[in-house]
Amino acid sequence: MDESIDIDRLRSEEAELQRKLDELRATRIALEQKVKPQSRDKARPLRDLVLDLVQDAGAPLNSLLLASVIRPLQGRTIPATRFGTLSNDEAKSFDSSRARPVYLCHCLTHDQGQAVKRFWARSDWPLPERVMGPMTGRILFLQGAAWTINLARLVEAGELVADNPEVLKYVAADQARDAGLSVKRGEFPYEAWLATIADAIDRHIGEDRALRETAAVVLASRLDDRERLFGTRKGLVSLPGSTPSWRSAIE
Amino acid sequence: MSVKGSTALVRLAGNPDCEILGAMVLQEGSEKRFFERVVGEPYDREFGERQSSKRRGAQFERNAYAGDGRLLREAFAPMLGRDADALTVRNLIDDYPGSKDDARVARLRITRGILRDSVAGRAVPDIIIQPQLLLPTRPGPKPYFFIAPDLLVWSPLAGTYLPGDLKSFIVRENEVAASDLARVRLQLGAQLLALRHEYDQIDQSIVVPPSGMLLFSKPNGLAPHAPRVEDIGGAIEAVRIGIAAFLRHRQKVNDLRAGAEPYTVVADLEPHFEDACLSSCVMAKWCRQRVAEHVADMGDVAGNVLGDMTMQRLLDLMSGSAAPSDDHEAIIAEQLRALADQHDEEQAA
Amino acid sequence: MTATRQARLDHADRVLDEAIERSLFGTDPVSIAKSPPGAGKTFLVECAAAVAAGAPGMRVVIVTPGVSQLYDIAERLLAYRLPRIELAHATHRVLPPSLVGRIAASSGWSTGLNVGPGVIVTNVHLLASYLHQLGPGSFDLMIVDEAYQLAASDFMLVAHLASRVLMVGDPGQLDPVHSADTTNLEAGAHKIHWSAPAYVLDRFPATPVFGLPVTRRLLPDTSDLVQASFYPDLPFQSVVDPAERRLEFRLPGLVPGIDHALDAVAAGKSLVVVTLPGAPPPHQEADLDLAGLMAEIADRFLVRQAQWMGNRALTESDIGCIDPHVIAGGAIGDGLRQRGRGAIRVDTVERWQGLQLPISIVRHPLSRPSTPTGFDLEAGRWCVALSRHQIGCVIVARASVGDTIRDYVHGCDTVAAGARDSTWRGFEAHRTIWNTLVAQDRVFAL
Amino acid sequence: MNAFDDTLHRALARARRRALPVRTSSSLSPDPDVTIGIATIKIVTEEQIQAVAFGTLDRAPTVIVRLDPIGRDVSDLLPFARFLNATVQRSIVADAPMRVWLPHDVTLEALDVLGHRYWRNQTASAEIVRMGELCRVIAHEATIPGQQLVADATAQLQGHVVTGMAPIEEGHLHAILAWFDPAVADPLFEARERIRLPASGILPNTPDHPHDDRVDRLRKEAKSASGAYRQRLEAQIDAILRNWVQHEWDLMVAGRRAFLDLGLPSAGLDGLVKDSTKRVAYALTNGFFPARQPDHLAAQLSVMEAGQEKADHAALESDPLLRAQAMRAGAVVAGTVSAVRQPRPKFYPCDIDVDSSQSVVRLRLDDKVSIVGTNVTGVVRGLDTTPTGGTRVSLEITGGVRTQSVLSVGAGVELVRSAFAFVNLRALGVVREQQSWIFYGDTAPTIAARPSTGQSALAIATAARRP
Repeated sequence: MDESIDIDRLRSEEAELQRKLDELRATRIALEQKVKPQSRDKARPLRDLVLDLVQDAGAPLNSLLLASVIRPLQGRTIPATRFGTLSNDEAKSFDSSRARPVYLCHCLTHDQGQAVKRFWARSDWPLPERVMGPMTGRILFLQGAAWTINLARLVEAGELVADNPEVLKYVAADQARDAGLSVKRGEFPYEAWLATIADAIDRHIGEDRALRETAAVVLASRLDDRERLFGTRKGLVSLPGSTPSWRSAIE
Repeated sequence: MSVKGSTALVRLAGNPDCEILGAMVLQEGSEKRFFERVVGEPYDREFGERQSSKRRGAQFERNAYAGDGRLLREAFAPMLGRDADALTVRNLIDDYPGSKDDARVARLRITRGILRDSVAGRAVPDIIIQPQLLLPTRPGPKPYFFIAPDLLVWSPLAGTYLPGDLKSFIVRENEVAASDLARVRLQLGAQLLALRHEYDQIDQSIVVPPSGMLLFSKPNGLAPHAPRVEDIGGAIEAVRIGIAAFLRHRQKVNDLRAGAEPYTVVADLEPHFEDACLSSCVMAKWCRQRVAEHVADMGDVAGNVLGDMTMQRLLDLMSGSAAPSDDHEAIIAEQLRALADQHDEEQAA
Repeated sequence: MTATRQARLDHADRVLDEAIERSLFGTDPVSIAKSPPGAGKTFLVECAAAVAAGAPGMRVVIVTPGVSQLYDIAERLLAYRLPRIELAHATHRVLPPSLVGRIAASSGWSTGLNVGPGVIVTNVHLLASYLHQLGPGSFDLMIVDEAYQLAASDFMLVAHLASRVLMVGDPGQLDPVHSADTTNLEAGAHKIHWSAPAYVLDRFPATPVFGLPVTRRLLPDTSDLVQASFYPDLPFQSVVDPAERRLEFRLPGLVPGIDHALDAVAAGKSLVVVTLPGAPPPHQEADLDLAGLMAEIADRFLVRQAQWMGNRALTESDIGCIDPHVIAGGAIGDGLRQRGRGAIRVDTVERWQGLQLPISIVRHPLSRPSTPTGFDLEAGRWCVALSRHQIGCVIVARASVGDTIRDYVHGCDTVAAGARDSTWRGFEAHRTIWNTLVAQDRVFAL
Repeated sequence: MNAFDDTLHRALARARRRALPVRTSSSLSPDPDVTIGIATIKIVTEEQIQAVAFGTLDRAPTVIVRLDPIGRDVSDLLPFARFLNATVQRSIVADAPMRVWLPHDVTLEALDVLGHRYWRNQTASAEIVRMGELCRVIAHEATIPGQQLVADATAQLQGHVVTGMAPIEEGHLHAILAWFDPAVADPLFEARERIRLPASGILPNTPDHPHDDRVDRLRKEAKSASGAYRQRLEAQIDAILRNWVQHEWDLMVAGRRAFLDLGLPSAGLDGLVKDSTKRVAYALTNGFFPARQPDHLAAQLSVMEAGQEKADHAALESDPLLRAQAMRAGAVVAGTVSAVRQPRPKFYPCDIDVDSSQSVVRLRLDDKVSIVGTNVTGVVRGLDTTPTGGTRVSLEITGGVRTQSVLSVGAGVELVRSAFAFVNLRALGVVREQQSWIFYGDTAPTIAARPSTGQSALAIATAARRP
């Protein structure tokens, strides 16, 4: 008796899920036909996409920001680990015989020239654009935030098509909040946000740029072509306990 | 959840006499798995951090680090006597993401570089996010523990960096449960010890004061409270004692196991059951069975005041079926009987 | 007197002069004088009062945390010619016989008081009850005696009454006691549960502080140990001439252990330990054997006819027993009475605070069953217990104290988040002192 | 109670297989007319209430289950807000005390956090804001020793009985209750079985009851689901939370019952009830203001200290067992009246001597004391040792001079120091007016220098000394 009820319930549940699935599929296909460009972008390799976005931003971008923008903009979810492999692939392809016109590369620390793996840039940019001084982290964050907010602004103005404009608005608002701007629910004063961020950038950009340019000169002379893109190779770290004679400094 | 890194040191510092704990630290895999392999039955209690805690912890960190560590800069600025906008931040996860050992080693290298720069008087970040440290023990299995404070904050007063940790649990004013306080202070203790080790490699004359900083969450949203500067001299020493104990336990476990896995020799190890184990260790129930017949089963205090007496002996003293063997027992017997009579009268009345 | 001691004394005098000069005539409204045990804290208060009430013609109020200190100060000030010396205490109190008829005493505050230059001695709570009769500028100078025993929350009530405040106190002794949970105050901007000087320095670190650099009570060996253990920020040295603090016994020692310890005191070791084997019995609220031992030690000083050389024979009033716990103290009292020494005072550390005497017999706070608590480890309590004696202090403990200290692992949960860990500081002091005494062969095991 | 006594009680409790009272009087006044209960289930670490059961204790509670406790919309809490506001209104109108029963302090914390989140929340409705304020009032009052508003079932039991378990296990209400239930043959075993599941206002998450993970997963699914399917998911969340918040409620009710069944008299608490009621009534009418200014902080500190002193005093006055313990420490002095000096019977002046066999006495000269169980008060004027090693306390009688029963030679009396602690609001008012820079200023002022005597202070003092 009870079983039969359960079976009926499960049947109806199954049926409904099927119906919802069909609905969903239909909506998706409709959407895809509406926004062709993105569907093409969906097929594009992540590498090319990042190259374009970085170019569009005009400044190095952080993996986390890229992932959170690509999702609403292109309707693609990029797993965090994907950027790791992207970095390795790019270095490999640089090492291979077939040279590419432009490479995806990293920012470099101003003193050591080490790769800052989460920040992506283009090999065809002048080196100072990719050097990270003490304040560069702040500048790049603000520039990335401004870029994101501007994307949302363009989408709202109908000058750009996004896979999910609503989510993009909130990604932009998050950036504004992270920058310490006052953010009210459901309000998106893009212009005001951009103005405040521009001021914040102006406060530090001068000094930062100067430092990056001098550092770049030194790095350029010190690093080979590969290192200039993917950073100096790491020195070895000796871990303790390797030899019985080894004694801890805290003893 | 496995007993690794600073968790291991915190646990050892909390109960240095427990050899079982020593074996758990040496054993690969989770604490729960350790229980199951020792006891031979599935662990039937709650285990591990809850989803909601993990989520909140991650969100709290994300917020704190976002915007070039804006909330952190704002939280520390008053303490450092600087303008939040002027503070510089370096997030080592940006340099080298990931939680695998190679990533840790890479961040350790960067951290060491920054420490050297600071000693050499070169410009260094005021706040280092996700630095990596390492605390050595001795050659042998587990010759070191990876220690990863959430932060290192430059202290102009001390002239060194000091460790800082983010705690996503909510603090209304300053109410923090004693057990949580002890745990987080021991964590800071382990972090400071590791930091001292690193400084020591650079210049043995550098003195890192015994303090660390805690950033708790306010009740509304995920904003951090003003940092609490913790006085952790006692915690540092407790961690030292924990490490020394670990080395003793490691020696014993190694002598016993002859190459086998640590969990296999647990039966030959001495547990040191305490009330606190009940809320912190998967093995508590198992270890407790060893004191089950003794007064210590009524808690640490009972164990202290009555000594290593069995429950049966205690009951016999009360009933008079056993004669006291010394003053101590005589007084116990006398007072227990008086107490029993008094309560039986009340019952009757 | 050696040249070095004279130099120290001269330096101490200069510090005292400067402290009074700055606090009475300078431009800082609040000054703090930190004083180690027996540095002449009360003498500083007397001098400041005498100077202020003299030519400058100030109206001075001396405020004490409790009433007992109030009577002591009044007694001391009677030795000076002052234009006016008054005392005000609560209406239900009765003047101690020693003061009756010697000082103008007022029950509560009355309008006739504090007229013209002079000094009035009272306590905080009395002033607080009569604020409606007082106001800003009621006094030209407020001297807060034993300021480190006065909670900022109490000082707050009277802070506005004088334009100048001089706080005098001992930073190494017991902090103000609060029965309430002060966890949340610890994180606040106003740590009003702290002592008044600590509160002031927390908010205004630039407040002038004068550290009295000598102790006139403690012999050099005690002084060095106490300074290193409890006063890291207040360097001071003993100016006591050991020759003036010599003890000798008319009768030779008979009882092994105990008499060896007494002879060590006579030989100039002003801090010694006597231990009983084993650990305190966990089923007793007081370690009766240990209490008996303390009574016996006190008795031995008198039986052996201890003489303060060049001074006098010691009597029961020259010896005091200090026990952190009331109940244990009771057991010592019983032991003393059984030996016909009922007049020897036994009291808790709190009640010995501020007093001195030739010989003190102190129960070690860690000589107790089970792991030490925050109370047992409290640095201030141990500091007071070890700094009452002018000639000798005999610490009495179970041998287990050594193991307790060796095996201690700090719990890290005794103080609120963000608070200074006084428990740990206390343990460190305990460890330093015990290890030093052991290293210097000052521990006599029975 | 010292560790040794406590342990012996545990041993006996274990032998008798039931909880043993360690008090002969209650520290909690009887429930007033306006008495309610609240039980909650929170999300761990998030500290968001996801289910709340509330109501009067004589009937089944109203239960609210929150499907989206993290979300900004708190309108689902309105019924609770209205209930709380209505309850408070009832007590204000009746000008009578109120009582809130809770299963344990975790519930109190959850309410306090709720208060912190909404009492100043501009986006929330007025009713929710008021609810937040009331939560803060309740939580704040609960921090004051001797308060009579909040009754924490677990704490009440812990404060009045011991069981055969380890003290740490007595934090678990369900476990303590095993020691009260005659139907439970082996309370130790049963209690430890019960401890496997939490009794701390959270969902269990054991392998056999993985409710916390389950609800977490169901919420995720429900977010993306719709229609009947979504309803089914929500029904499952509702069922789990409803079940466990009811469990918490039942524990609270059983805990209260167990406590009341101890039948401990609650005499001598009127003063505490009066203070507590006054404080709460003021806050309910005037709103909650956290102390930030120094004078407010000082007031708060002395309110707590006075509360502690009064609570201790009330407990001593009414509990012979506690007095017996206090005598050992000299806080109470038991003795016999050995002399009465009273020129005119029933009139002042009247002095008496009380001879006690206690050698340990914590009274000091001029201490105000009262004679337990009478209206007689006095001041200590003398403390002497008796030939037998006891203590003679001489008192000047200042109140109850007509109470001849104890003011006559041979009468047995117990002396206890009076609780005179009070909050000097008048003085604090003056402090607030005067705004001394030391407490209210940000920088230390400089004052005009005074002409120095130009002489050494020591020289002046020496000169001023009498020969």
